[in-house]
Amino acid sequence: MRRIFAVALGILTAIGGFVDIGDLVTNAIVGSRFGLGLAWVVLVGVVGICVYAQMSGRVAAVSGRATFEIIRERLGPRAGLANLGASFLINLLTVTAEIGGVALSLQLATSVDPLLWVPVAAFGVWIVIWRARFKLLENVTGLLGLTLIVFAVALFMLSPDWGSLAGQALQPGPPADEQMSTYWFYAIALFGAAMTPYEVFFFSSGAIEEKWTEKDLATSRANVLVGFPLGGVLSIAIAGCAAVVLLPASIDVTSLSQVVLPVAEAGGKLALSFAIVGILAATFGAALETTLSSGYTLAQYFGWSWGKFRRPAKAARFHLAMIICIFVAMAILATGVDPILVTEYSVVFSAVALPLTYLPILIIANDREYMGDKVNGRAMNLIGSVYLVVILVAAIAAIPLLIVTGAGS
Amino acid sequence: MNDPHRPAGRVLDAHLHILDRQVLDRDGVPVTTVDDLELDGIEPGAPIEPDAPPPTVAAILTGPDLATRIFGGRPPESRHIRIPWKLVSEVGTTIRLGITGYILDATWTERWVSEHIIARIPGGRHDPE
Amino acid sequence: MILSDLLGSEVVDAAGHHLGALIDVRLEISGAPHQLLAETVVVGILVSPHSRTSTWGFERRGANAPAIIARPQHWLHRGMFLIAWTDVAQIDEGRVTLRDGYERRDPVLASTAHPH
Amino acid sequence: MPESRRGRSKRAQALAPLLALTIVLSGCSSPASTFDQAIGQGVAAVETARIAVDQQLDDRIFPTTTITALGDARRELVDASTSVSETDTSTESDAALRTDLLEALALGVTGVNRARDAMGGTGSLEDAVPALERASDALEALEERATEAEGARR
Repeated sequence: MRRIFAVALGILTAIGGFVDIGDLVTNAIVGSRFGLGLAWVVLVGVVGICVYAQMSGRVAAVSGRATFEIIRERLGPRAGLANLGASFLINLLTVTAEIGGVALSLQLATSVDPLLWVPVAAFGVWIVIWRARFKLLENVTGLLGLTLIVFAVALFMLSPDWGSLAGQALQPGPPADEQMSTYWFYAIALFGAAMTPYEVFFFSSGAIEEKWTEKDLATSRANVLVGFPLGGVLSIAIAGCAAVVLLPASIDVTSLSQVVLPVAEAGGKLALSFAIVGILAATFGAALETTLSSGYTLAQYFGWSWGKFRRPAKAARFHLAMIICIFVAMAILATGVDPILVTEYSVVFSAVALPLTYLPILIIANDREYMGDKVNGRAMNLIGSVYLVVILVAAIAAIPLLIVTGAGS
Repeated sequence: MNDPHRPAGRVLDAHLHILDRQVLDRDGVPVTTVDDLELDGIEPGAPIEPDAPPPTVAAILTGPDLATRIFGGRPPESRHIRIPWKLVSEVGTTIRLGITGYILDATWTERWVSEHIIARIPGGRHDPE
Repeated sequence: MILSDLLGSEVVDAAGHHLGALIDVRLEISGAPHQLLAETVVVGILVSPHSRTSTWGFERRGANAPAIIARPQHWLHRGMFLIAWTDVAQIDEGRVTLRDGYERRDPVLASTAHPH
Repeated sequence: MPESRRGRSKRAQALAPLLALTIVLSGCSSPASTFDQAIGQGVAAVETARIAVDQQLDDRIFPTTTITALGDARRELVDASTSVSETDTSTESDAALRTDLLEALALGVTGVNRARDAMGGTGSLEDAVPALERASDALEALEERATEAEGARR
């Protein structure tokens, strides 16, 4: 019973934890411009994050080594540092976007200027990281984030023309008024939103925080293989809602208030309150995860003592680094930059940085000195190799597409 | 003793198995990463006598060695932070030391940040709730 | 001497012909016993004729999975060999000279499977 | 934050100088494409405001969310007007389009402002509906005109 509960909890938190500001915004934008024409990318991204998280979770559980320790060990200090720089900056952008997302969702509930909410959100993130136990932090935000299921419910309540939605999904390609390059630009953004590296840093370091062993591998596999795909379904539902309500009114999504309009349309105030709580929890949870991830990456590269299972004074540089990150994120938001825009950039750059973080995991998952007889099987290596190519292509194409499309405008 | 065909002990490659790995202390607390290794018994520019004893690993280097390994150059002799190799108890996927890391030079920044900043913030010395 | 000063050095034979780059140093934990671990001695150097980059361990364990990484690695480091330390005549900055009649040995590491 | 945040293309330029190059490369700097983009931005904002107002009249949405949505819509409209006013034109028809476009966007701002005022207790929300409808019609007409002009240019 206890075990079933643990698995169920893990799956639920994985669903809630999958969706963050990046998924919310990118899916809503894509839905409002392309309908479900890019739903296949979510599918590709979800399988990718399953493969990636499953491998790094297994490496962490079997060898006790977290992802960034392995990146440095296998790629050496130079490539490792380039990787750290890129991952850390993207992480910082994501922290900024998530804290901004918390402020924006509080604005939806209060209509108070988000700039005033930023310090509150930032302090909230810090105090939870400083004081709360890892398990608690993971479970509460994950479960509250589950209220985002309201987007799936709303999609049903809108009773859309399922045939035309399916048509959009099954015949991928840009609509007449959009360019091919814009279509592919958003494909990469969506891929980056689904496969953000911070999720993997957090997942593998979390395995060590919770002292996983080989016995926990089955649980971890269930979390990943059930939780992430359901999170992907949620992402498609967000895009679907935008496709049904916003696309016909030619509303290109540029703000969070537009993302929740379809939910209010379908289910009124009750549904809207679920959506706002869900967005708040998902962004707050992701703000915690990304802040922790910036601490994890730095500490693991430099060999500092890290982890929430230690008291802060025993992982001093780790905590100091996170405090600095939160301050920098606040400073960026204080310039008045739109968090939605920061989000759009962070998901694209996530796709750019992905190959260097993915490659070492694929290598170590095959290294018997680390993994004993728990190395990748043939099937896993086949799909892992396919994704290495997919990730490389997406990373190489991202920047040129960003320039050609003017960031999708 | 050093015929590679008949190894007398465990054989490993310095770059592959030691460089850039985590150094943990007796209690499993991270101390640093292996930024470089110091080898004793190699005299650059001098011919090696056929019967000279082989070089040995003297110390793990950390601190400024990371920067010089990445950007080139060499830190002054006094700036090296050394962890003598004789403190190492085990070489696996990590390098384990046989002592507590808290007293080593390699952890002085951790101690400084801990004492001067983190421990002064309320709750810094307590376990999370 | 620092390990990273050795890594990447050019390796030449006694006549000065280029043989490749030093990409790793082989150690053996076998010297005089210490309190915790026996002394770790240098027993040889690994030389790759075509590349100075790291092998990510693929050459030395007969590792071949996943093929998408292993194949290019095997190709990049084709013809890699091990030189016993007793065959090394002199170390200079960025250059290692071997003795006359040095022997190219098999670089594959005996399995040291040892998860944590 | 709402007043200082700007519309998509403007914000992009502010975020990274690289994007200036970007926009030149993608040909966004010609009057026609600036107008196209402004029309799209205006339509999206006015339609958002209309949905939010409808939902408010139906009592399906929290007033705080309506106010936020209206604020976001106004920001987009103002931003679109700014980028249109700052565009130089080289033909009579482009200049005329600019004038009409600015007028239509101003109609949108008027409608949104009327709705915001009503949310604050001044006037009634129903009054905002016709104003927003007029803006929507005007923008739609301009959209057709811009498409025709593009056809003529080709």
